[in-house]
Amino acid sequence: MSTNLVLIIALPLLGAFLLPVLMRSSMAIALWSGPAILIYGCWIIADLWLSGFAQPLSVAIGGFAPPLGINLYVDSLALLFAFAVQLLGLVFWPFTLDQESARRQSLMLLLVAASTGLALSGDLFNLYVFYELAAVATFGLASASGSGAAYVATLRYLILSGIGSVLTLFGIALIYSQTGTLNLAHLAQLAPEQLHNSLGLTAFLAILIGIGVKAELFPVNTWVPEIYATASTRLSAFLAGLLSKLALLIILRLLLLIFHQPEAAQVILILGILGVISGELAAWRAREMKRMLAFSSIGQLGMIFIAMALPDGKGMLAVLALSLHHLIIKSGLFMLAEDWGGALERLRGSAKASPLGAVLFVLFSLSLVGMPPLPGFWAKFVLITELAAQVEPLYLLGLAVFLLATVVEASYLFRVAATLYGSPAQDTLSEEIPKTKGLSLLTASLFGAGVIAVALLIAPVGDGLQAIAAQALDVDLYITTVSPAVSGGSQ
Amino acid sequence: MGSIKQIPVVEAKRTNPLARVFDDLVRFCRSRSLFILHYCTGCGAIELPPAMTSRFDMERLGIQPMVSPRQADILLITGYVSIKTLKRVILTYEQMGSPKYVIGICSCTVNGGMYWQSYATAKKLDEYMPVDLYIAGCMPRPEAVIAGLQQLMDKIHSGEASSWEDYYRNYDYYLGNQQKLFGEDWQTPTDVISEAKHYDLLSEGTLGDHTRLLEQHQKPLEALEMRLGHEQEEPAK
Amino acid sequence: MMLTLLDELLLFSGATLLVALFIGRGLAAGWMVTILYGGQLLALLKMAVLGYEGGTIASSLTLEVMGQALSWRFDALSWFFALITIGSALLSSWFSCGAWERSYIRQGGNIWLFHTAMALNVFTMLILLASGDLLSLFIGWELVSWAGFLLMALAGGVAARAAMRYITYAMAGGMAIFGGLALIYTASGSLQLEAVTTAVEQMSGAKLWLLVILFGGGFGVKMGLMPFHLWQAPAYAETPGPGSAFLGAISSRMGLFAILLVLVKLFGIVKIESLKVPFTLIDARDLLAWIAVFTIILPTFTAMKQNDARHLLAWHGIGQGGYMLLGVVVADAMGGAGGLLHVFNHATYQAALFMAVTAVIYRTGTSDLNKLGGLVVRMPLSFVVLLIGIIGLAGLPPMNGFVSKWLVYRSLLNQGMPLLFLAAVIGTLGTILSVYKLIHNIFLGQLRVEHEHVSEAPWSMMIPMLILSAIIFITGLMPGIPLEWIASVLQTVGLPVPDYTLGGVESSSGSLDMIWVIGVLFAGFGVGALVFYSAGRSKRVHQLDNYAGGHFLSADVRYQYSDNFYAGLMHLIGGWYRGSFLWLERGITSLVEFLSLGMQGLYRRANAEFYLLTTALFVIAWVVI
Amino acid sequence: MSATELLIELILMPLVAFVVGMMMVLMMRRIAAKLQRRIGPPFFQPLYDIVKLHSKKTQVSHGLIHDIGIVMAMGGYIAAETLLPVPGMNGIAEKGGIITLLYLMMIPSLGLALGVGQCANPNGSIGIARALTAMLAYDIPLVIVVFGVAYAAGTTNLIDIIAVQQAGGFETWGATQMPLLAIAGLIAMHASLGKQPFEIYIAPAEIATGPMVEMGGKYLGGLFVMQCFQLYTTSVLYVCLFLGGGTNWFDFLLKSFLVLAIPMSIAYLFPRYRTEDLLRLMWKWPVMLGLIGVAFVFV
Repeated sequence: MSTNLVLIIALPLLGAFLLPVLMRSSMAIALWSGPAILIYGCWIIADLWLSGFAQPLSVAIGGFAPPLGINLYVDSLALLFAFAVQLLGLVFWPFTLDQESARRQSLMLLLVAASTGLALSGDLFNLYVFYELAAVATFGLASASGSGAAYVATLRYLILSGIGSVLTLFGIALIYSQTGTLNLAHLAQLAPEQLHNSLGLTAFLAILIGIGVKAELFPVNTWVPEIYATASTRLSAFLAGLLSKLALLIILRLLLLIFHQPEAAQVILILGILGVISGELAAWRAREMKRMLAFSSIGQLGMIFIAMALPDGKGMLAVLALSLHHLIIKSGLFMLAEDWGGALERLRGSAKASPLGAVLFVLFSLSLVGMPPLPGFWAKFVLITELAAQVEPLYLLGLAVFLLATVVEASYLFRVAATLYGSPAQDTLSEEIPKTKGLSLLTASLFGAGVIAVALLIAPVGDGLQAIAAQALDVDLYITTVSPAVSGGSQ
Repeated sequence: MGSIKQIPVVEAKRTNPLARVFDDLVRFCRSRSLFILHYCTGCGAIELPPAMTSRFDMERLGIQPMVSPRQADILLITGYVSIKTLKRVILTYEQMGSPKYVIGICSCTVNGGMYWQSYATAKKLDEYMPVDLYIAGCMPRPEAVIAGLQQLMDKIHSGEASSWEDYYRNYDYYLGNQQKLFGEDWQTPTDVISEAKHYDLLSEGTLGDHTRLLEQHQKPLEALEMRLGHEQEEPAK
Repeated sequence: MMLTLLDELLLFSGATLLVALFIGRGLAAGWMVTILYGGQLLALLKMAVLGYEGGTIASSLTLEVMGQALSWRFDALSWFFALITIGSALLSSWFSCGAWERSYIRQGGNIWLFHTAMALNVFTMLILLASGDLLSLFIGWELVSWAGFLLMALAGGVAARAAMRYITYAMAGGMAIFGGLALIYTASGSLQLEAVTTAVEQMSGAKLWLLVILFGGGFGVKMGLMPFHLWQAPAYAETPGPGSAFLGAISSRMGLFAILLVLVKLFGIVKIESLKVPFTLIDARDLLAWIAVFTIILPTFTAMKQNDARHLLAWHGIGQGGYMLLGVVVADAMGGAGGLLHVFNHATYQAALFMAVTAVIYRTGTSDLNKLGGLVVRMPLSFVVLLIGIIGLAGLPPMNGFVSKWLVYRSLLNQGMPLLFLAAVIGTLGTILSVYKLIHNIFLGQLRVEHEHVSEAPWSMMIPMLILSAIIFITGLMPGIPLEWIASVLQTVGLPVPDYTLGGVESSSGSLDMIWVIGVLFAGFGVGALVFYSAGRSKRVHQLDNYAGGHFLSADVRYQYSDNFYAGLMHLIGGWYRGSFLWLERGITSLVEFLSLGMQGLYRRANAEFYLLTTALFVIAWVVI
Repeated sequence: MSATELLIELILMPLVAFVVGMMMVLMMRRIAAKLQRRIGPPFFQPLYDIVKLHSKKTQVSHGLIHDIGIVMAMGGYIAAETLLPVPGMNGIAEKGGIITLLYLMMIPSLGLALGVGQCANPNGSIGIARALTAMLAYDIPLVIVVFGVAYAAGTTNLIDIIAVQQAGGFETWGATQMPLLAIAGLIAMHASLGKQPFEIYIAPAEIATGPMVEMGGKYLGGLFVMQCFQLYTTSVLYVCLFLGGGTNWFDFLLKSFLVLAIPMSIAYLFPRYRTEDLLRLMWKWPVMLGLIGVAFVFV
């Protein structure tokens, strides 16, 4: 089983490097190998899940036991995200095949591999490596659309995340210099003595900001609108939907295992609040679908950060719920945006041309603004109950901002909805009205079906999430799982 | 040429003594409560303020001024009537509620007076509407006006002041004179003929060539009766 | 499992929605939906015991999500509101069947969407009314908001803009409630009503204040209370005819229902009265009362300036809401009864009025008060309906509006609140003025040439209107009928109950017996008629045979007074209309515009890495220091 | 009391009101005449006018609503009289109370408004618009006064209000207890009579007697009857609120006529206020007095 788990990282990696070679020999193999790999990955995880997966397990790579060796840590949370990676990789797979789409495909596989790694890796340095891999893949994909604007955006992104990586590395270095280990479990043990000080905090903040670049953390998220607006929607969906969540996952793990200090939480809270304000407000005036979605996802991520900032893991459930919800909704919305890109005014009256698309848009928007009984409502409900429970005024401020942001969100989302259902302007001819069609519409409706399913099965889903959250919160479990030898304190 | 003399005064054909008493009471009240609409043309109007105010005080006779023809009993023409004015006078007269009385003050209403040569003045008022009473003079003093009014009151009480019926009975004659003055297409908003039918005052003099001429061009002015039809040609867009 | 009566009702309502959804395209659909509403009414009447004895009927559907228990049940309060909801839905949908439907389709309207939206509204409202805890209340609340949005927006164009405005307000309100919910949850650890009541018992003043503001504001938005009233008039007025009748009758009363449930039942007027406004003599209750009073006066006088019949009525709808809140917050026996009775009465006459105006639009194609006139000779029945409606709206005897307003006045008198009393009466006077303008400009005065051939509205529209008029008069004659339901509602929400009779209210300090009052009134009319008709027979004349100072009238020149109807009044108070709230709204909007511009500018900067470094340095500095 | 007695009262009260009302009209015209150094109309002049108008041959009607309006105008007041207690007769006063009475007194004007509306004469419409505005003006002080009196008496039942005042003779009269309210009430009552200087909605020379412009014959007669009732109701209401009602018919009628004489003797000395000036006047002084009076009631 452990080998299988390694496979879900290794296979896409392998595929990524072999694909260009393969396609020289045979198109067909090249065409199908990628999806095959991903399906296999999904199957492995599903199989693992279904075969009574209760206790988290740690997989040592290369036979060295942690903390010396590197390991994968697999708990239900990690598994969930790994599965999401494989699945979305499949869903957003660039299905055509020619010279440059082959490059896209291999980059996609690379991205999947790296993301899975991010989800599973139990080791700070590995995390960093996978993170870099993912970044590289992303650059490639982002610039793949080939337009000038895309290159400019990518360049910005490149510089930004480059500096981000440097910061991250700096933070990791600090930690290493302090503790001499990079294994998370080990760090979790050492943290209380060695890292709960200003130096540790510096390290964490450096990492936070570095990784925050991918997690769309304010203010290092300035690349987001440009990239999402210019890159292919499928990539944007993947980035907004998944990669940001994985970065979140890392930060979350660090916060839970190592740096559960009030200051850290406070910084995250402040940045989160700023993220919400800036994102939602900016989206309010967005005149273009993709840009609007980009801004709103900044806002959503900000909300998740607020949730994350809740002291000693109270917000875990909220983070989980919000992330998954945003993952589904945003991917769906981006799928719609694939055909509805460009100025919003162009969309006037396109509900007639593509009723299903319009209905899906309304559905996603309703869930996004948290209309009961759609899942978005429950996610937000969990968050605000937790926020209101805090005495710290900053949290109540967070609550207020969150509520106001929701109002703004509703107003701009439904302005678009009204545009969709409005009567088309006289000057635009009917054929000019863009229609949602083909694969993207199918994908979007898949997500829509998912939303409705969750809404119907909300009770079991909620319980499941609670279980996952509980497991992820359990630090001792993590430690004991990774290094059974070491019990509790330091060596 | 219908002057007041030739019209037989119609007696209320009632035998019930109580009804007689009642009719008498009604006539009395009519005579003791007269609302004047003074159509102040010409110079005679100047004599009315003293007649109304503290010097002579019409109100002690139950006479008071009114503003709209619907409320009034007496139409007081206080001077010369130009043709333009006459149209309004006739309109006003027809809008008044019968029993109604017309009093012409000053010699201008009798025979044009000093406007005898004027091409634009109607000389004889009683060619166009039945006049109950002329108060001649240029101008008659308030005493004369009061005296005239008292005379009218007596006529009303005795029931002779019924010249308003003459307008319906000989409408053709009056209309003829009016048409001579105002032209063929002359028409007032009031449908006198149907009113004559309403008061069963329709007589041989009511209809004639002139009324026929009128009916040729008369725009239909029958009242808008309430309608409960539920079928409309087609609802509004 | 065993279905309770409530389940039956909800299932019936859901079925109605499905029918509208799936076979709502045919012309017969309207009738089918109407019949189903009738079925809902029957299902509701099977629960009549609630209205007469009180008690609760629970739904067998309960839910447990993330540790939150959700339950639904009906009590006297819900039953009373549900009765109004389904009743108005039934009559509005009946009104919409047949002739109106056809003309609506001919004008390119989407009748399927209309029926669906109506059914959805009713369904969601029932869910809201059935809410058994605060969470289900909030869920129902949001559902109702969005359903309302659908009904308001479906006409497109102006209506859609109005609906957008509405949804922004509604979201703001919803979020306020959401926040309040969270606060309560932290205080009580649960959203079950009992737990909340106990939690509110030992709650500090400041926190309670916050809650009252959040909930009051949130629910107030739907009621159109000051200063959240701007959205309502255009939104209701632009909805297609029967829809506006339905919305005007009940939709915004959901706010009152929620206020009754949360502020009155859970918090308790006494608790609210204990909240003092700092540095003043008034407390939270007075504050609510004054908000209610301003909600009465300002919209009423705004209505007076409207030149479109539907807008005029919609503005009055806002104003009348004030009386209900006023009665409820005065909260003595008569006040509570008056407020609740006014909910019922308002529903009846507002629906009737909107229907009558819609009938006029159906025949003449306009509701512009300056383009109508003299229609009484062509649409006499509609005139009668409108007349009965406006007498009710103005709160004059013999219609039902008088009784509820009388009760409110009496409560203010008993409580010794002269200024509130005065303000309430000013509202009524203003209403009288503007409703006379309404009926005069539509039905009285000179009939236009182009309306010579107009005829009375078809029976399919006429019958519901007549039924409503009958209800208005009968409940005015015998207010005891609704008062019996209201008595049990008052018990449910814990307010004192007046001792009512069939004809009105008994009280040591002056009672009311409408049966006598109306009796002598009509006897008086009888005598008057005797005096009048004993005199000579009338002669009908044409409208052009009319006094014009000796001028000859003709049909091509309008001889009618309709524009700037209360010129003299406007000379004085015209300058007092400042549109301050509009200004406020615009101010907020442009503020958001401005901020969002700034934020976009932030993201449009090219030197992103600069931010990154500065943040990094800043936080590190923050740590080290 | 037995049903027959009640029935007799219900018939008698409007009848008395009508007769007394006609005398009041006469008094009004006599006062006017005296002020203008005239003799004035004979004693039965009001009767003459009414009989004459009802016996006119032509009864010009503009439609059914025109007729019904007049019926409502008369009937509303006839009904109102039965809620207005007079010495020895209470009618159904305890079943309505003062608020109901005030609202019943709006029915005639509403009926008149409808009737005038169908006359399709803008003069009439303008008159009604002005009349309603005037109502908005004088009802505000009026309700303040009514509130004060009712609150002081602790009831809206006119019978009790009168009983409270008669309890201690002159000292317990409303006028002595609440002089400010009494003054405010007097001004409001004057305005509600629609006599100079508050008769902008009649304005004969300007809008041809406004509401009455198309009224002739029995229509005008109905309005004359209504005027008798109006004068009676207004003055008797004032007597009930402030002058302790009537212990016997003599002082009852004396009070009512005296009360009415005050505004009448003021009226004919003044020209007319424009609408906005009427509003300004009514909303300033009587309201101020009334509020102060109510404040006194509270302390």
